[in-house]
Amino acid sequence: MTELIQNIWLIPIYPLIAFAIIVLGRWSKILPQKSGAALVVGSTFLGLVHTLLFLSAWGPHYEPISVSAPWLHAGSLTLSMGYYIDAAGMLMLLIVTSVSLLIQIYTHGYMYHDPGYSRFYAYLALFNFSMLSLVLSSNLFQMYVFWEMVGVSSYLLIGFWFTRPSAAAAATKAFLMNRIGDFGLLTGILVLLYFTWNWWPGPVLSFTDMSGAAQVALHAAGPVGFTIMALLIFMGPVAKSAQIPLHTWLPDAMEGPTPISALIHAATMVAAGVFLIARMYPVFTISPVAMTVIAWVGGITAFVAATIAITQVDIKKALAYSTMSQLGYMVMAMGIGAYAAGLFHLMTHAFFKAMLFLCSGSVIHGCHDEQDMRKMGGLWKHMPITAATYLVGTIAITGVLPFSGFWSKDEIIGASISQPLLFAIGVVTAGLTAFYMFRTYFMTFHGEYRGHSHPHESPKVMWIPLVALAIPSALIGFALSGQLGLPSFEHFVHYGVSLVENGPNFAVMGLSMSFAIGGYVLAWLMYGSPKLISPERLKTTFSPLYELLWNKWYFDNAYFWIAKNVYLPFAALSAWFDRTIIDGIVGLTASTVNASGGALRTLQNGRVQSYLMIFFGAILTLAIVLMWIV
Amino acid sequence: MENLTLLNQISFWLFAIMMIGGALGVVFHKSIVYSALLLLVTFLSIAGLFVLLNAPFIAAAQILVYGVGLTIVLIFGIMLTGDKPFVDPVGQERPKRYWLIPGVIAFAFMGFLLWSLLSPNYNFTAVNGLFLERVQPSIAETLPGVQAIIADGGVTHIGLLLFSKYLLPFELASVLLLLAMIGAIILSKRQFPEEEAEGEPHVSQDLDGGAMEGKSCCSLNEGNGNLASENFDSEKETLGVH
Amino acid sequence: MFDLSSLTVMSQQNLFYLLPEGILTLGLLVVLCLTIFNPKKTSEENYALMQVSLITVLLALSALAWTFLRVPVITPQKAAYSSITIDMFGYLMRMLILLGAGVTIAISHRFLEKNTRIVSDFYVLIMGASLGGMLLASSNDLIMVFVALETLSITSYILAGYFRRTIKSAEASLKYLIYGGMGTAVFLFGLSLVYGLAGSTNFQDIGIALVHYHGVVHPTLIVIMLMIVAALGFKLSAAPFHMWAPDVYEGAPTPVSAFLSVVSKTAAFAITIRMLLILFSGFAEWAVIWGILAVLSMIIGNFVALKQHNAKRLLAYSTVAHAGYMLLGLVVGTSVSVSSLLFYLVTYLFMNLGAFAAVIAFSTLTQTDEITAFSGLVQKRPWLTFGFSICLLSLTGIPITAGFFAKFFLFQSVALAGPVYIWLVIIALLNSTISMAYYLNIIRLMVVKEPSAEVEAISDSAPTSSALSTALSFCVFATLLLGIFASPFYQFTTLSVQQLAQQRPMVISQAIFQKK
Amino acid sequence: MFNIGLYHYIALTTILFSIGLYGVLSSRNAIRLLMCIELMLNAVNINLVAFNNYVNMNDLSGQIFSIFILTVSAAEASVGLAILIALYRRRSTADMERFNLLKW
Repeated sequence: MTELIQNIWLIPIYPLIAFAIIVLGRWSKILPQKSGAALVVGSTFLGLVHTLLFLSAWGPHYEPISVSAPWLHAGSLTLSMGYYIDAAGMLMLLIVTSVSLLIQIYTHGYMYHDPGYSRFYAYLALFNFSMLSLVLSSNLFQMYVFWEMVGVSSYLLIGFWFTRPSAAAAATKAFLMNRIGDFGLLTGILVLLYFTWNWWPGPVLSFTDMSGAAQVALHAAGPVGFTIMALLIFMGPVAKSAQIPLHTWLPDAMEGPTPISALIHAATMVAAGVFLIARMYPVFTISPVAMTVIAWVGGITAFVAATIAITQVDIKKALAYSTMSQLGYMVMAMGIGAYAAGLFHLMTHAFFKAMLFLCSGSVIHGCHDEQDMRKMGGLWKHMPITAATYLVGTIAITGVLPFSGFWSKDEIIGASISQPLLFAIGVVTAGLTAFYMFRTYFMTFHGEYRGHSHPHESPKVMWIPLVALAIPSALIGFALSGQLGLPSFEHFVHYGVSLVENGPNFAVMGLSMSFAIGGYVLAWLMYGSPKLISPERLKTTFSPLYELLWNKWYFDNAYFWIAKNVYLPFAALSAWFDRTIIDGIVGLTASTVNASGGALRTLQNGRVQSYLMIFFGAILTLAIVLMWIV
Repeated sequence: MENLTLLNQISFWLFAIMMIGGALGVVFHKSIVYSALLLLVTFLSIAGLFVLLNAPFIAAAQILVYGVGLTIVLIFGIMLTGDKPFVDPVGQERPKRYWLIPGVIAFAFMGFLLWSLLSPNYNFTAVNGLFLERVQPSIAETLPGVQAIIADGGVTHIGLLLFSKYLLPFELASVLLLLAMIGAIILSKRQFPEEEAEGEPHVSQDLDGGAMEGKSCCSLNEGNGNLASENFDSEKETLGVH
Repeated sequence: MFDLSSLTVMSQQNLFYLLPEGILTLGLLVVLCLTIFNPKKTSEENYALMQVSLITVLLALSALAWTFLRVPVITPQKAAYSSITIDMFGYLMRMLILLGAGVTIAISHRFLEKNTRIVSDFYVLIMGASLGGMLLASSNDLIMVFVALETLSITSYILAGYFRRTIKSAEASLKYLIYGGMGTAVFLFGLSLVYGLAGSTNFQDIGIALVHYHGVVHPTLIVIMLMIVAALGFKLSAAPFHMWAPDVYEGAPTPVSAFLSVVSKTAAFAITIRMLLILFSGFAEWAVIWGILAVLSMIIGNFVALKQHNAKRLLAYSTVAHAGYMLLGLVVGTSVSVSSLLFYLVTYLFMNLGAFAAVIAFSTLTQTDEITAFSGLVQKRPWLTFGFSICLLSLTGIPITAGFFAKFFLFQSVALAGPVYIWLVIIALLNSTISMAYYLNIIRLMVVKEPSAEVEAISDSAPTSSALSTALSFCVFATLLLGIFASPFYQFTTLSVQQLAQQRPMVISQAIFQKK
Repeated sequence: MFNIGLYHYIALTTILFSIGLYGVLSSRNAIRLLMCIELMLNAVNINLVAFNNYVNMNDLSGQIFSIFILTVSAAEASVGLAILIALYRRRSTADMERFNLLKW
């Protein structure tokens, strides 16, 4: 058993080996065309088994394990590499291996006819390697390295479908947005290093010594400097977890194949931001300003993303904004000190959001690459399994009683009760969540089919993962809520003494659930109920066709009235703000850089004598500068 | 002795004026051939200054290398590229900035150098140099360099140094000259035997034939500039890409 | 007092250490003779001459390793009447120059054959330029500096104009010569003033003589500094003395651009560091000048590179930007930062040569080097795309490639030197974020776009030069390896800098190294 | 004024250097430009010999430096002319204004 514990570093190595085999095998044309799935799924399965065996051998107190070996010596700086695993890491490990196992199985069906099948699996393996390495990293520097590698592999996966020009643009946008975050993160790391330069008793930047380092840095930098440093570090998660204002890449990233959306942009990579906050919690917790900023960034993201999701007609975009909103919840939980609740929601969200995305993939696949919900509808008849699992996911995310979202999300809302404004945001957002999720559900699966192709249920290889994911989506929240006599989630995952009251608070939960039910009812009225008026009656009473149409329009008018006066202005405002201001600022920066590049370029006019004039002009200018200074 | 000093001073000013005048002529004379001849004047005046500076060997080398070798090479170059286009076209003035900005820069640079090098508070003798003017002639004559100059104009001394202390730069300079020679041959030879098969690549105006006479090239720059720009456009199409 | 009898016989002048240079000279002459006495110049002969040149460079490299292992340099040694210094810094730089020359020879063969009939003289010139660069990197005397610098420069002018039949190449060459000639003139004026101040051409004598000026604001010294900075900045292609670089890189044959961007720059950095740390170690004004140059280079290099559509020109601006990053190490001037700078140079050699090798491979296939032509290359040449992408990612500074570690070491060493320098690091980080836009754009085009017409035209049977692909693989491999196993190289650079510090005049007592 | 010393020579070389500089920056003819570079190098030569004479007569290293400059600048000038001739073959002009194909 000790071998299992000592060799946990093998978990990321399995996918790396799979990656190498696929690349070399396909290159030398030894490997058959469709063998990628077996290799990658096998490697992930090995990883999952290893993780579970490790878990069983780890107990009983689940002490964090940290192993480091020196890696790079640069002057007086020694960087080390190793692994660090604690409950949060274990959680991520379980999520990544299990969710990606199912998604990789699903991918076999989804991508079967794609010419880039093997390439896709190779990228998936590379991503898995990077992600698992990130999770197991023993120090901040190592984590940063894999953080970037995750970015690169996600870049490759988003831009996978090069036939769509928008995919390439989305990939570049995602990468650049993430780089802005990484710029902050790296600067933050350098600043942290600067303040704790000679302090580290163990390996530099290791997570085990982070709390001590935070104290030292606070002492050396003073509260203001320390807060700036913490916020710089927070820039990394802001970009990676698609928080405002660096979030615009996530909806665009939906251009990638749907399994990627499920794996990277719902379950794993975007959660890495939350995971980094968890890992750097010792730094954040001793800076109240930073904590407040984190909480508010999360809260605002949750609310704004939810309002935008209302207006979306592309099923994947709606889910993307939903993901943003849920990530906002997690970040908010981190900010208000509900460490365990945030990670709990991370886990439940990983399951149900991955499943929702896979369902949407199944729908898109079944409707022949149609993503517009206005051209769907009534799919319940054609793809019952997908519809049923989607319903499970929808209920789970909206937080209806026994389903998992109820326990995790409402725990966050409950924990935020000490900050009324955030609490209000949380509750309202819960209502919005229910509304937009059921809206997508009704638009997609209820009513009449509005498209032109012949929808069909997906093959077995695709729906089995859906069912497999539906089970934890439904039950895992309840199972770990502490209500069943089982040990609760907080029992395993906690950060020191909990800063806020954790655990279910039924009064709060009732409130938020009533909001959720309100949202559900509204959605039903708007999208579910036209189904009450059956198409047959429309046909038989053809003379009052206009009237019936009028009636139909009546519902729509009602919807429009409510929507116009209640939701849409705000949603539209959010969307406008999103597209104009945020993208505008980003775009303006880019165009400024571009324009100055163009202006500087005109200096290069091709006359060597002009160059020489600049040469001597520069000497003279430097002379003046030097005389001035000296 | 007094007369000798006076003679030195007169020669210095004579050479200095000749040098500056020649240099100005090189820059400002309309004809490039006159420029080359004035360059020769400058070189010879500099050789004179070298003699005044106790460097007869350098003076001789200056006359041989610059005064004879380089000037002839330059005149060859002038002949190979034709004479006429190098008289700036009459009536077609360049924009003012083409001489104004260089003038400003050159003047500013000169001012900067003069100010910083001749500032009275500092001088080159402050550290450890031996400023001969302040050294007694009797002491000066004990210096090895002075003795070498007195003995044979420094030839032996320079030779010994070149083959001992500066042996490596000397050898490297020989490699440099070899490489420069190879390069000059490669660059300026019209056609190598192995290139005969492919022939000259087509360029809009292949002027190799007319280059020596300096005829056909004149049309490009004489008269108005429009013709030149038209030719320029046609050349653009045949640019090699690599 | 100079005494002629004190000059000992040649055998005592440590000429043993110059074995690599000797081999290089000999090989150069052999290739030249073979070229002259073998007028047929068939393709096979050209290939054989390329092999001879490559073997010469490899022999020189092994001679370098052998001399290094045979007589370990514990303290810096003087050789050839102290014209040159033998120390670990010199060994490192000479190794880099030889590696760069070898890779250049390997990547140029097919490209030359496609574009010109005169192939073998190219190798002679490359070897000559490397010879100059190697002696420049270890020179210890102003005259040696000058002659070695000119050997490097004049051969570079010739190389830039090597395709004399194409207008662009000839024009690039002329521009380079004029700009370089001015650079030389300015440099020499500065050196003559140094000679005037110190009365000697030897580095140690000059260092001791200049000690008297420490802390003095001397206008002559400012002139000297500016002139030397301008000339070296020209060689380093640091803004605002970089203006020649884009034109020359675009016009010159691509292997020459690769050579200039790597070997010439390495040699220039070598002499810059050497002069700075030995001659001018006591003058704080340098930091200001280098700081201005570094910031300008980063900004100009990156901003203008965004607007380029020619791959060679883009790489030219990218070298300007990288010169800016590297100069940060000189701004701080601590031993850690200088050794980080050296490590950056090592990395830069491989990644930049790899990128140029990929461009050469591409333009040999398609006869173009416009960036848009790279679209969809992955479908025709996946391995070329992979190698190019790795080099570009490394130039960007994405982890696990060597470029990231080089940047990280350099930036952290600068940031740790003091709060003032953190601003420089932030500028540098912002710039490397900007640089991502144009580097990734190429990767995006190659990987995710439809193939361009040029790429479509590549036939599957188009031959790939084995020398080129080996060189490219070597560069890519080194780029990946240096990232993961950086430590030994870093220790070597640290030792190099320590030995440099031993050579400075003792009076200063290592003040600059205690700045941290 | 009549006592010729080091500073006379420095002033002289500075002026010569600047004249060369002006010529390089302004001349339209490439050959004239090469001549002006030679002027600048000659200024350096005078500098070195003057420094050798006035500052350090322990040996003649300044003079040797100027010999090297002499040699190398001759090589540089010949290479420059060769390049110019190669360019002239293609462009049939030596006008610096026309050598601006490579830009931006």
